[in-house]
Order: sequence, then structure tokens, then C-alpha cells
Amino acid sequence: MTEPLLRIKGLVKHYPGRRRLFGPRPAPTRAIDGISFDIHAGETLGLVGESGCGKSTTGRAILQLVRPTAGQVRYRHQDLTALPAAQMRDLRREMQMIFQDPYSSLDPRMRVADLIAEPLDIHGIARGPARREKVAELLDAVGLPASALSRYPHEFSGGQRQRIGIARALALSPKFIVADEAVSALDVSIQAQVINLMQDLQDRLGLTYLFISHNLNVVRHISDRVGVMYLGQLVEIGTSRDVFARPLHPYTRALIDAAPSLNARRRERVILQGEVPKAGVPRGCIFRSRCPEARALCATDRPQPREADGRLVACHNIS
Amino acid sequence: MIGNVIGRLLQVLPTLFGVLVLVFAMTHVLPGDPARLIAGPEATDAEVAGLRADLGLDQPVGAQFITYLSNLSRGEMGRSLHSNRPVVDELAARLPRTLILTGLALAIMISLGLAAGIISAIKPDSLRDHLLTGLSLTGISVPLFWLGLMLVLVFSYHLRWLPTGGTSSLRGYILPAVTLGLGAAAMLARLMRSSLLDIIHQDYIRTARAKGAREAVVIGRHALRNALIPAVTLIGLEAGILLGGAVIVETIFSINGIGRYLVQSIQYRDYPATQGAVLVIAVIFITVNLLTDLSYGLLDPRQRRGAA
Amino acid sequence: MSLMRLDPARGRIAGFALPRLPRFRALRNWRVSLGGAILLVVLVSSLLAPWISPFDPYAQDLKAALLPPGGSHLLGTDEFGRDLLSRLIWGGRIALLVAAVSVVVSLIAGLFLGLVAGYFGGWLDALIMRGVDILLAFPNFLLAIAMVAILGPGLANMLVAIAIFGIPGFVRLYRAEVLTLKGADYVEAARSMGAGPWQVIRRHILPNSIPLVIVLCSLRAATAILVASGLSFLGLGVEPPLPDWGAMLTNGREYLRVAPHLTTVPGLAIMALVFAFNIFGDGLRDILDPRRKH
Amino acid sequence: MKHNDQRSLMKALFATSVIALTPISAMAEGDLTVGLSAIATRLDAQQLVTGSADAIASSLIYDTLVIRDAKGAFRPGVAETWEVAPDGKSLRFTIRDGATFHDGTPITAAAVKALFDSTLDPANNSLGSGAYKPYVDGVALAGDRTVVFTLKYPYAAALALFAIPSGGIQSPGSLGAQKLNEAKAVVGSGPYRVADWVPGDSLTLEANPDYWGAKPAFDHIILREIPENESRLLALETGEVGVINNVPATSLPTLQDTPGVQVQTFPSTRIQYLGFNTKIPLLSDKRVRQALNYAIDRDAVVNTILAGVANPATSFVSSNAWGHADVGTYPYDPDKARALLQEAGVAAGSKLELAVPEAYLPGGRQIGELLQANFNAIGLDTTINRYEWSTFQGVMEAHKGYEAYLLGWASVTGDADRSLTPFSALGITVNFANYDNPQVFDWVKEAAGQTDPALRKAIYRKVQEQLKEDAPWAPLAEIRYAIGTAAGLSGVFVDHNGVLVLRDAIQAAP
Amino acid sequence: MSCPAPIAALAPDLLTIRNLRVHFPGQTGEVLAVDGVDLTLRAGEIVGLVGESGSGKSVTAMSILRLVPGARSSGQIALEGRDLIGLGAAEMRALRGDRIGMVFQNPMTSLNPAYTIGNQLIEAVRLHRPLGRGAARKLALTRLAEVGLTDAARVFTSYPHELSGGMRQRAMIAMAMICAPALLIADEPTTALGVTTQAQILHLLDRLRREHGTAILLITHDLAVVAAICDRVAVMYAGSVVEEAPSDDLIDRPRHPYTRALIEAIPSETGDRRRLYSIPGAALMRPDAQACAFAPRCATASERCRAARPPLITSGARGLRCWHPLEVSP
Repeated sequence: MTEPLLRIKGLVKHYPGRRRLFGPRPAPTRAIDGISFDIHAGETLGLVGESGCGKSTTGRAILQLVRPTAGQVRYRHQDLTALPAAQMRDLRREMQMIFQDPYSSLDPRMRVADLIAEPLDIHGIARGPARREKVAELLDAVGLPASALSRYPHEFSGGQRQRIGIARALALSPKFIVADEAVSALDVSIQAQVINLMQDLQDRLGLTYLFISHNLNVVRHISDRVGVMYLGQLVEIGTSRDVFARPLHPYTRALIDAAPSLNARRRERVILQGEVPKAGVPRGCIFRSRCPEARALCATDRPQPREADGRLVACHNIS
Repeated sequence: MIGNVIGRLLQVLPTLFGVLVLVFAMTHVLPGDPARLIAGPEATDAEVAGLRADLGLDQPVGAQFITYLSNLSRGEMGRSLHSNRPVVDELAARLPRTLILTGLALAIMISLGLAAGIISAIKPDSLRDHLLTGLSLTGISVPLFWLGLMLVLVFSYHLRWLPTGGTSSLRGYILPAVTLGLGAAAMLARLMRSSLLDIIHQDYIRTARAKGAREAVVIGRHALRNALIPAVTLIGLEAGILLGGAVIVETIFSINGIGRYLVQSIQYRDYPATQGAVLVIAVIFITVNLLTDLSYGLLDPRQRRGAA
Repeated sequence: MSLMRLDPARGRIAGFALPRLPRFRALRNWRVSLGGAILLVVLVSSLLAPWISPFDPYAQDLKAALLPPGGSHLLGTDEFGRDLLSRLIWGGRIALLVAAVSVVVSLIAGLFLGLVAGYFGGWLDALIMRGVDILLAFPNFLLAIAMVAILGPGLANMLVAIAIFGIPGFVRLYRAEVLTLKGADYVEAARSMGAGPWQVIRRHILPNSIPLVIVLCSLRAATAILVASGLSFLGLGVEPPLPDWGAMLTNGREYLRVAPHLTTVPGLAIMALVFAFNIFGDGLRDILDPRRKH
Repeated sequence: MKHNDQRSLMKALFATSVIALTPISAMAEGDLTVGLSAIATRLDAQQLVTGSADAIASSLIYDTLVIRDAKGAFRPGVAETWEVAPDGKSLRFTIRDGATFHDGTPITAAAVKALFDSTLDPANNSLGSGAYKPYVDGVALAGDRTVVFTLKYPYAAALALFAIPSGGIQSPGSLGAQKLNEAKAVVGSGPYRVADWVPGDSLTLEANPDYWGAKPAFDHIILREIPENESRLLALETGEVGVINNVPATSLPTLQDTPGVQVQTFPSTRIQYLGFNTKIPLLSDKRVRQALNYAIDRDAVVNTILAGVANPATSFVSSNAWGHADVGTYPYDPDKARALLQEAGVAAGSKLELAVPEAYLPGGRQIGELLQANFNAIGLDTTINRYEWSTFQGVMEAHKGYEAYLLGWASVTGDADRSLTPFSALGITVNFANYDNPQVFDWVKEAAGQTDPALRKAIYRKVQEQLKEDAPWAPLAEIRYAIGTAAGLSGVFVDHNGVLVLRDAIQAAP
Repeated sequence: MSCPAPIAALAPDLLTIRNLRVHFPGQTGEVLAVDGVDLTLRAGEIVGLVGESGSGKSVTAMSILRLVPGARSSGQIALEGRDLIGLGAAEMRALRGDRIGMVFQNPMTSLNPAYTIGNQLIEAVRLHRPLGRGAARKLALTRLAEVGLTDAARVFTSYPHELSGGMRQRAMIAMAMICAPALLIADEPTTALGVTTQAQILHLLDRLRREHGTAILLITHDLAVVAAICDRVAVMYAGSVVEEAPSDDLIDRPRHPYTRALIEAIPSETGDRRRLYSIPGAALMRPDAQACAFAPRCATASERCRAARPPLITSGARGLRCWHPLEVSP
């Protein structure tokens, strides 16, 4: 196994509760509660989970857009969490991000040419003709007409705006891209176009994706490996084929079972009861309140991820 | 609920202290010596110096501030340099008049402002709406005292319906309150209209309609309740601005309230009186803001448990 | 120091793209056209004052004192026999000056403080906002009175007082706008590209706050003129014989019964100009601010 | 709107906008309501500054030893008889028998002596003492009903000192309490007592049943503060009040043609003048000062701006003050003014600053702008610095930092001495012109001590002629005070200090 | 005492929509948002109305209750044999919430933040039933329990912001069902919810229609949701219905090129990395009277498709609007 591109160890991000004048300090919300995983060069790692499970905070924490409370993000033998701002700024050229909402991730007052070239301007790379050439190249790479250059974001459809976002992300020819719900806001037909584009770019430029989404079908389609998150913890991570074919963690099973799909239609489903608990559950397994196979042990100590069937699963019931 | 009340109070103290320091510094920087002012041009230098010592004005400013603060903590605001009467009594005699004036103006503001805002929001871009928008835009553009003078010209001189002011009877308050209240009503009408129009586009309004409720109920019950939240903020802020306006209106209509007392005491360089008046105005201002914050809780349940 | 260097060749203001006003909707918005028309009239008449005003605004003619409107003096004369129409036209210059100075000062100070407080937050934000709270808790009028009482009356001091008094309001509103803009995805995108704070501000925060800034400036101009007339009323305004509308209004008060036109005419002039700024700002807010679509 | 929503909305609107409109209240029978631009802020005669609004009330609450009538003649007050010593160095007053203070205690010579001792005592620096300290040496008892005041030097106008408000006779016992300025602490000797006092709003006086003199004409006299000129005027026209003071020139025409109301104006010793700071280069040259005098259109001041409330000034000492000499003022001659300026080598367009305490002087603002136009007409570049009263005093006190200034002055005793002595010294005095002519100063001192009226008048004539020549002050107008009274009310007048006197008011039967 | 349940008459069609057209006043004159929608619903049946954004599916649904501000509908909408288009405002209002209930997409913003859930439910029932507050309260509590809210009493007294997304959606369903309506229109009811919550809500809707015989019109953009719960489905494109069929039949044997393209654009479970079929170009926003709206993006489009608009031909349980439907083995 070659040295992974990114190695995340014990990543934690807690948001302190709003300080009340009287009474105890409220428990912090545990957005990310200690997760570790690797991302290998050239692969697409899917990160899936329901809203509030901390998947998009993880993406932002890796890119240091959010300062992690604890843990390490090792990239090219350096721990990003300890890097001074200037050095981090240079490294950012190799790590870019694609956003969910095509309407709010592009500055409405800037023309497409400036939007795409912004990363270049920020780092002072390429001026004048070189800049124009690079922008034309990027436009072409994402399948947008040259006429788009002088127009404003509000003149494009959702799908086209997402392509502009992708072009911008490619401007500094990064190695690693975090796609946070990159296609969730698009209609199915447009979604397909963007997914195909991302896959073509990956093959051509050797990109590595961290693909964050709540849509299981899209994640299964695009990811080589996939991680399932629940309430800030990584409950299961393995190859996409294994996880979707033979889900091990009870929550993964329930998740896959609940997702409506064209093929397995109206079969009797195991409907997961209850609600996501509000405050983080400090001790024991976070899923135990809704887990059909919960036992005494689950309530006392927190299950550590262990090897099973070629992947890591954080559950006591897995031998 | 109590937690955030006290929390808000603690936040208010530094502001209050800031106002006090600002006022104390400002009055002492004003040119002109109060002792000379009281003694008049005829008095000899010795007499003026004697008077200054009597009034404690000869001590360094810092010491005066400390004595002022210690008196204040005992609720003692010192005596007016000009009339030698306790400032607390002078303010107490005048406070009711200012409160009646601003109270009436607030009533006018709330009744006219809310009514105009609602009427124009119900049928946007109708003739009524344009009319009321034009009127409210005019309302906020009128110089306060010019409006006062015009009202006096019409209602006091020509029609002789209302006295030109004075606090003998409640009728003396009508013109001043209208002068003060109209501009504020115009401002509230504009805010009410835009906040109602924003809310009418919200999803829960569509849900209310889908339940089969009449338009009047949809607007009256569902939209209005939520539109009142920003309106309450403005009413809180506006109550403060009314106090500022009271200074002018009390001068035009010779109502002997805190506003005019403050202007006079600035002119007489009557430090204790000035500080007392500003303190009272600032306290009223801050209390009103506090009340508006707390009234949030009543109107907007989302605010109820969250710290202020 | 002009904030934006117009660069027509490339159709953009150096550094930020010129916000294209959608298809002149501005003209079809009746509020902007009405407000704009009045402002234009006042501006043109003020600039052409020396040529279009029928009399010398300062020439005293005590024989012709307190003439009612009509006849040779269209709007009548004041207590010194000076022509009211001419003083009104010349007075326009002072009103516009008051508006301009107040807007520029509040803009520069308000923008900077609002930006620093809004974008960087932390103790700086608390400090600035505490200061703003104190100034706002202090009824705005008294601030102006005290300041002019310290500096002494006169046009220059009045301008300073009005300008400073306008800053707290501006800071609070602009800080709120910066806070909302700071939360936009495209700002996070810029940060993810490695943009430093000042790059983000220059490239994204400032250009996107242009609509609010324009609206705030026009509303600020309106308030400044109102406060100036208020200060004149309390005897703290412009030094004579300058034909300031507020001073004319205040001095006319003594003749309210004998010569009401001395009060009504300048009052209407102030109201018209303030109305123009208010309605212009109101109309602009609908056009420039994409969020307000109703 | 659903039915009940509409109803509640209409109710709210209805309540605030329609209040029963009853006619304005008429004055109660047997009472006199007076609308004043300002009512008393202090009632203690000792703390009284002459000419201030406090004097109006104190002239009703306190009797003075002698009382002056409308013509200025003296009549008996607390003192039944009085006489000036031949050498003019002392005055003897015999206290009336049977007169009592408001608390019933008898007014005795001892009480009068105790009162004046405390006034003159430097320890309690009472403001009212300013008028006495320069002249009165001491107070002595001569027998149980006679008080003798010894003077520092023979002073011809000494008697007038004992008719001014700060000489009001109050019970010495109440002096301590008086300092706290509480209404109940006031124990006076006059025809009316304090009934109720709402500072800054109204002061109600009730008739003193056991007053020694003529029975007070009214049960109550209510002094109401209506600072706004127009409101005060309207209050008189609608009958809300029976008397108003300080009627401005601009309101005279409307008042004159209002039925049921009469306007009266009274002369005073107040002169309104333009002073020149002789210490600054431009104004140190007498010719420049004279040029400015020629430039002033005094007719416009008296007959346009102060129409009806002023007389042309003919000397720095008012014609209503004893000792006035009709030396005349400079005629309006702009050409002569320009010539004099050229002769004095003053370049065209040189700057002149005019300090104007607008609100303090009747017609102050208009006179300021007129003078500005007058001086600009002769080639100067005049700017007006407008001050409110307290800042103006702050600036003038330093006796530097100003050029020309507009001000007024009245002789408290109605004698030329009080029009000239305060100006005849350098340093902290009202001599803001910093006028320094030892010859004139000596003449003024000499006149003050001269008991022979003819000789005294001659000296004053020489002083006034010299002042016209040196022209440190340019007299503009003699101020008259205008008051408005309801028809049928007579006996109300304004004394030479500009104080409204209501003691002798009589309401004719309606 | 619950609402009198409708007599489950074997009315053939509960709701029939014939040639519905909806016009909007735009800046430049009338805009046609929906042109030619035909749909039928029988009691207790769940029909899906699927289409991409801008296809007019929401406008169609909302027009049934005339909730589209400023729009003008023509054609025929009949509920229980009564034409809704001609109804007066008062009669339409009497219908809303009584005979037809509605559930909206975003539970976060569709409930009034200033009133408790109970308060809003009581209002919903007292608008149509002469019940006192007590009786209304009891009915509301039973409905809340029916929609699976275990602690109905607590939910009754809570404010919307105190509940999770799922609980709020259940409360909204309880509110829509409180008068036991004959028809429930659900506009993207689960789009804003997580996968597991979505499953719970879909399961709930299915249970309600079986227990109450309420017909459900489900508006969604997600074919998988349709496959999971709907009996029949109509596919809309650019303002008109292009294909209608029983859901399994439609998904296995789509006959309209757009429907097939939609199905193939969805990543299948096989997980192979084959390229997804992506329809070129972008959807045309407004119905085009002279041609088939899908022609510009259709692989099998002919000259005829560009010249004339195909009518909707229904044969048996299927409807189709296409000149060259795909040949499918029966």
C-alpha cells in the first residue's frame, strides 16, 4: 500500500455551548468526535451520513477552513493543524473545494473569467495573456462555451454554475478536491452530467476526491471506498462494493435499507425508529439508543473500529 | 428568563458608565464659568471666587467626578448650581411632563404606524399603498420643529382650537405629541409594511391558506404576529429617538420637561443639572431597549430560552 | 481618496466588476426617478445660483422688509428685505454641502469601523460596538448640541458635529451587512483558495456591500440635513449672513404671524430635499439589493 | 380584516385622535395671571441679581426700606421716614411701627440691621451685596426704631440703593433656610406671600392679610412661565393671562390691532451699544472707531429692527438716568466713514469680527446682521461670531480674544454713576473695551463724591463728551420695555431696570 | 368523537384533471406555466407526479387548491364530481383543509414559528368543524398519535423550533389529515429530510392512505421515492404530462424517451463505474405549443416532433405523449 496522500488521526471538533450566565456550562456539541481514516492518491473516498452527522465539518476541518479541536491531518509528512498560516496558504494550492449550492458559492458581482481566475490572482500566478489562456483551457475542460467568459453567474443554470465552480477548483491544478454535496442541488439529468465530468477529470488529471453526500446511490456510483458517519463518529469504512453489498454496522444496514432504490422496490423494510439524539451521548456507542442489536456492553464503553471482512467497523457485535 | 434579564442588565452597566464619563467630561469642557454666570456681570472677582468655592467647582475635575459618583451611588444628584435646589427634585418635577409627551407620541406612533403599515401591506402596489408610502416618506422627511410651527400656526393661531402648549391641561399636550409622533409613525409604517411584505412570502403563510383560513385571518393572525417582532425593535429604538426630539418639541411648545431643562442647564453650564438630566434620559433610553429585548421573548418563542 | 477607480475601458472598477444595473430598471422605478428629479433640480439651481437668482442674496433693503410672496419678489423678502427666492437658491449649496460632508465622513469612518468590527470580531468588535452603544444610548441630538457648544457655532463646526454624530448608526448597519456577507459560501470558497482577510474584503465583501452603502448614503444625507436644521433651531447652526435654510427657518419663527412665508418656504425646501434623498434611497434599495424581490 | 380585528384597530385610532375640544379656560375672578418669559429661579432677595426675572416676584414678596413709583419718586416702605445727612455720608431710616413679617413677627430696626449685616458680611458672599459693598461702610442702631447706614464717601444716589430688589426686607431668622431656596422658607414683608412654587412652571402668590399698607388688589397673583414669544402673546389674546412681559418688536404690530388688549412701553436706563476692544491694532486707532460709528445706520436699528421698543440714543448714559448729557451720536455717513478709514490707513477688505450674544439682547440677531452689512458697505470684511449667553461671558471674561462686541447696560440706581463707574476701571469689570483714559476715570470718581447736583452734572457732561470723542463704545439705542395687558387692568409698569412691577395693579370692574 | 369519515363511496374517480392550463401574469404578458395536464386519482390510491425543477409539477398541484398567487387556471379539475375551477372563493376555502389536505416540502419554514403545534392544529380543525377548544384538542392529540408521535402531549405544547425535522413533518401531516380529507397533496414531503426519516414518513403516508382511504398526490423529483410508494405515476416535462403508467410498469418498460433517460441517469445499485446516461442540453422552461418540448434533447426526435406537438393518448392504464414511443416487449 503506497503512503496515503492524507492521513487523518483522531480528528475532533467540538463547538462550545452558548455560555449561560447561571447554571452549569452546557455540554459542547460534538460535531466530530474523534475519527481516523486515510485517503490514497487517485481514489474517490465517499463520506455518507444523514444531516448533522459531521461529514461536511470533516471536509472543512481537513482543509483547515475550520480549526479542529484536536487530532492530526497529515499531508506530505506535515501536520496541517500545526502549520503556520503562510505555509498553509501555499499548501492550499494543492487542495481545493467544490460547494453544494451553485447559487451562493459564486460571487454574483464577478464575471466568469474573474471567478475562474481568482485562485490565480490570489496567489499572483499568471497575468495578462497567460491568465486568459489558462482560463480558456479550464472553461474547455469543464465543457463551457468561451462566450461564458464575460457573463455573470445569474445568467447560467444550476448545472453550468457547478461547472464554473469545478473549473475554479482546478485553476491551481490541485491534487486533492473536497466535493461537499457537489451534485445534491441538481436535477437528476444535470447531476449525471456533472458526475461524468468529475470522473473524466479524475482519470485525466489523477485527482483525489473526498466526495461528501447524503445520496447513497450517487456515493455508491462514484466512490472507490466509502465511510459511513453517524453523530460525529465513523461507524464503518471500506470498499464501496463491500459496504453496499454486505453492510456490517447496524446503522449502515438501516441506512442502505431505508434508501429508496429503483431495483429493490417495495420490499418490507426495516424502518429505523426514533430520532437522532440531541445532545452527544458521552459514554458507550452513540447508536445504541436506536440499535436493534444493542446490548449491555454498548451502553458502557465506546466500540473502537476493528478489522472485519476487509474493512473497519466500530461495533461490539462484529466479531 | 430571569437569567437573561440579569445578563442584559449587567451588559447595560458599562454603557451607562460610559455615558456618565462622556457627559461629565463634555460639560466640564464647555467654555464659560457657571459661578460667573450666576453671579452676573456686576459681581466682583472675589465674590465669584467665593461662590465657586461654595459650589465646589474649585476642586480638580477628577475629584469632582469621584464625589459625583459617590453621591450618585447614594441616589444623591447634587444641587443645581443655578437654582440651588436638589437636582433630584427638579428632575422629579419635570419627568412626568416628558413621559406624558413621549408616551402620547409613542401611542400616536404605534396606532398610526401599525395601521398604515398593515393597510398598505395587504394590497401592495395598490393606490392605497402608493398613497401611504408617499405619505410615510413625507412623514420622515419633515423637520420636527417646522411641523410644530405649522401646527401651531394652524391650530393655535387661526383655528384657536388648541393651546400653543404649556402643561396646564392635557389638551396642551396634543399638538406637541402629534409633532413628535408623526415622524416616528411614518418610520414605523415603512418598517411594518416591508416586514409584512417579506413575511407574506413565507412558507407558513401558504400553509395557513392551505388550511382554508380567510385572508384576513392569514394576515391578522399569522403574518402580523411575526411582523411585529422587527416592529417592536423599532418601537424600542424610536422611544429613545423621541426623547431626543422632545428637546426641540418642549422648546417650541414651552413644556417644562427634561428636554428643555437639559438645554437650559447646558446653557447655564449647570453641571449637576446637566449630568442629572442626561443620566435620566440615558436610563430611560436603556430601560426601553431592555424592555424591547425582553418583549422579544413574548413575541418570538425562538428567543425565549436562548441567552439574550 | 476615491474608493473605486473607474476603469471604463475594461468595463469594471479596478479590482471589482461594475455592478450592471439591470436594463435601466432604475428609470422605471418611480421612486428613483422622482427623487432623482428633485435632487437634480436642487443641484443644478445651486450650481447656477449666481446666474439664476434674481437678487443678491445678501443685499439688505430695509424699505422692502417682510414683503409677502408675489410681485417683484416671487417668494417675498425677509426681515432685512433680502429676496427669499435668491437665498433659497444659494441655500441649496449649503444643504448639499452638509449632505455631502456628512455622507463622506460617515462613509469612510463607518465603513472602516463596521468592516473591522464585522469581519474580524473578537475584542476589537466588542470595543467598537461598546463605543457605538454609548453614542447611540446618548440621544443623538444632545451629542450634536454639546459638540457645537464646545466647538462654537458656525458652518464648519456644525458639519463636524453632524458628520461624527452620523457614524455610530452607519457602523452598526454596515457591521450587520459584513456579518451576513462573511457567511456567504463564496467567501468561504475564497478562503479555501488561500485568500487572506484583506484579499477577501477587497474582492468580495466591499463590492457586494455596494448596494447597501449607496442606500445608506442617501438616507444618511437626508438625516444630516434634518439634524442641521434642528441645530440651527437651537441656535447652534450656520453663522449669518449665510443663507442656510435651517437658519432662515429659525429666524422666520419670530415673524410667524406677521410673515408666515419666512417659515413655510424654507421648511418646504428642507422637506422637499430630504424627501428626495429618502425616496431616492428607498427606490435604489429595491433595484440594487437582490435580496429584496417583492 | 376579520370583524373583531377591524373593530379593535378602529378603537385604538379613535381614542388617540379625538379629544373633546373645550374652549380655553378663562381666568378665575379676583386673581391676576401673569405670563412671563421666565419666572423666579431663586426667591431669596439676598441672592438676587438685579434685572433678573427673580426681581418681579421679590418686589411683591418683600418691601424695601423705600419704594419708587412709576415716575421714580420715593415713597415710604418699611421705613416711615428717612433723611440724608448734610455731609451725604450717612442715611437714617425710622422703621414703621406695627409692620410685621409674613410669619407675624414684628419688623424692628434690629431685624433690619441684622439683615444688612448678613448681606454685607463677606463670609456669606450673597450676590445681592454687589450693589451695597462699594458704598456702604456699616449699619448702626440709633434708638429702638432708627437705623443709620454710614457710607464710605458721600454718594449722591445712595438713597436709590435702598429701593432696589436685593434690598428686600426679609426676616433675618429665615436667612439660613432661605439658602436652600425652598418656597416654605420665604418670610417676606411685602403685600403677597408665596402659596405654591413649581420651578420653571408657575409661582402662585396669595394676598398678605395683615399687610401694613394698602390692601392687596388681588386674592392671588399667578406668575406662569411661557418662554415662547408667540405662545405668550396668544395666551394674552385668548385671555389665558392678564399681563405679559418682554413683548418683542416683531410682535408689536399684531398686538396693537388685537381688540381687548393694550400695549404699553416703558423707558429704561438700558443702553444697547457696540463696544470696540481698543487693545487690538485695528480698533486701537480712534479714527477707525469713529469711522465705524459713522457707518452705523442707527435709524434702521431704532425704527425698523426695534420699532416701538427703542429710542435713539443720544449719549452712552441713558436719557432716563440722572446726569445724562445730550452729547448726540455720530450721524449715518458711510462716505465720511470710508474717508476716515483711508486716513487711518486701513486697507479695504481688512477683517473685523463681531461677537453677538443673540438670544440675550432684544433684536440682537437682526442688529448683528445689520452692522455686518453696514461695515461691509464701507469696505471691511465683517464676520459675526454668534454666542449663546454663557459662552459669550466665558469669552469676554478674559478681556481678550474678541474685537467688536454687541452688549447692553442699565444703571441699577437710575443714576449716571452706575452707568459710568463699572466702565471706569481696567481688569475684571464690564469695561470689555479695555478703555483706558485716566482723566475720564478721575472725573467719574469725582462726580460720585460731588454732592452739589449742578457741579455733578457738569462733570458728567465733560465725561460724556470725552466718551463720544474717544468712542470706545458706540451707543445704538435706548431700550424701551413693552408689555401687554388686558383692557381694564391699570397700574402695571416696568421700572428703569426693566423689572415688571405689579404692586400697584388695579383691575377695573368689568 | 373523530371527524365523520367520508363514506368510502366507490366513486370511480375521486379527482379528475382534464387539459389543465395555468397562466401567469409576467413582465412581458401572460406566461403559460402548465399546458395540458390530464390526471385521475381514485380513493386510497397514491399517484406520483414526477419531473425535474421547472417542469410545472408543483404549479399543477397547487392549482388544484388555487394556491398559486396571481395565476389563472383553465380546463377542468373535478373533486368528487364537483368542478373546482368555477368555485367561488368562499367555497374553495371551505374545501381547503377539509376535503383536501396539503403537506409542504420544508418542515423548518412551513409551520408558524410564533404559535405552538397544538394551537395550529386546533385552528386547522375549527376552521371547518364546529368543535369547542376541548373537543378540538382531543382530536388533535389523537391525530398526533396516529402519525407516530409517541409523546403527543409534549409535541402539542411545543413550538416548531423545539422539534426535529421529522417530528415537524409528522405534525404537518397530522394537521393536513385532521379533518380526514378525501385527498392529500404532498409537495416534495421528504426532500428536506434525511434518508432514515424519509423512510419513516413514506411508510407513514402509505399507512394513512390504507387506514383512511385518503387519496395521495405525491409531488417529487426522485423516481426512487415513486418506485417505493406510488401505485401510479405521471412524468411531467416542461409543463405537460408526457407519460403516465402504473409505477412498476413505467420503471421497467418506459415508453417515452425522457422517462427512459431519467431512469438511466440514476446510478444503479450494481456499482459498476459505467458512465451515466446524461441528457444533453437543459430543460426548456415553458411548454411549446407547436412542437414536442423534449424534441431538442431527444435522441429519436424526427421532423414531425419539431413540427407538431404530440397529443396525450391513453390506452388502458398507460398514457403517452410521443410520436415515436420506444418499442417495448410487453
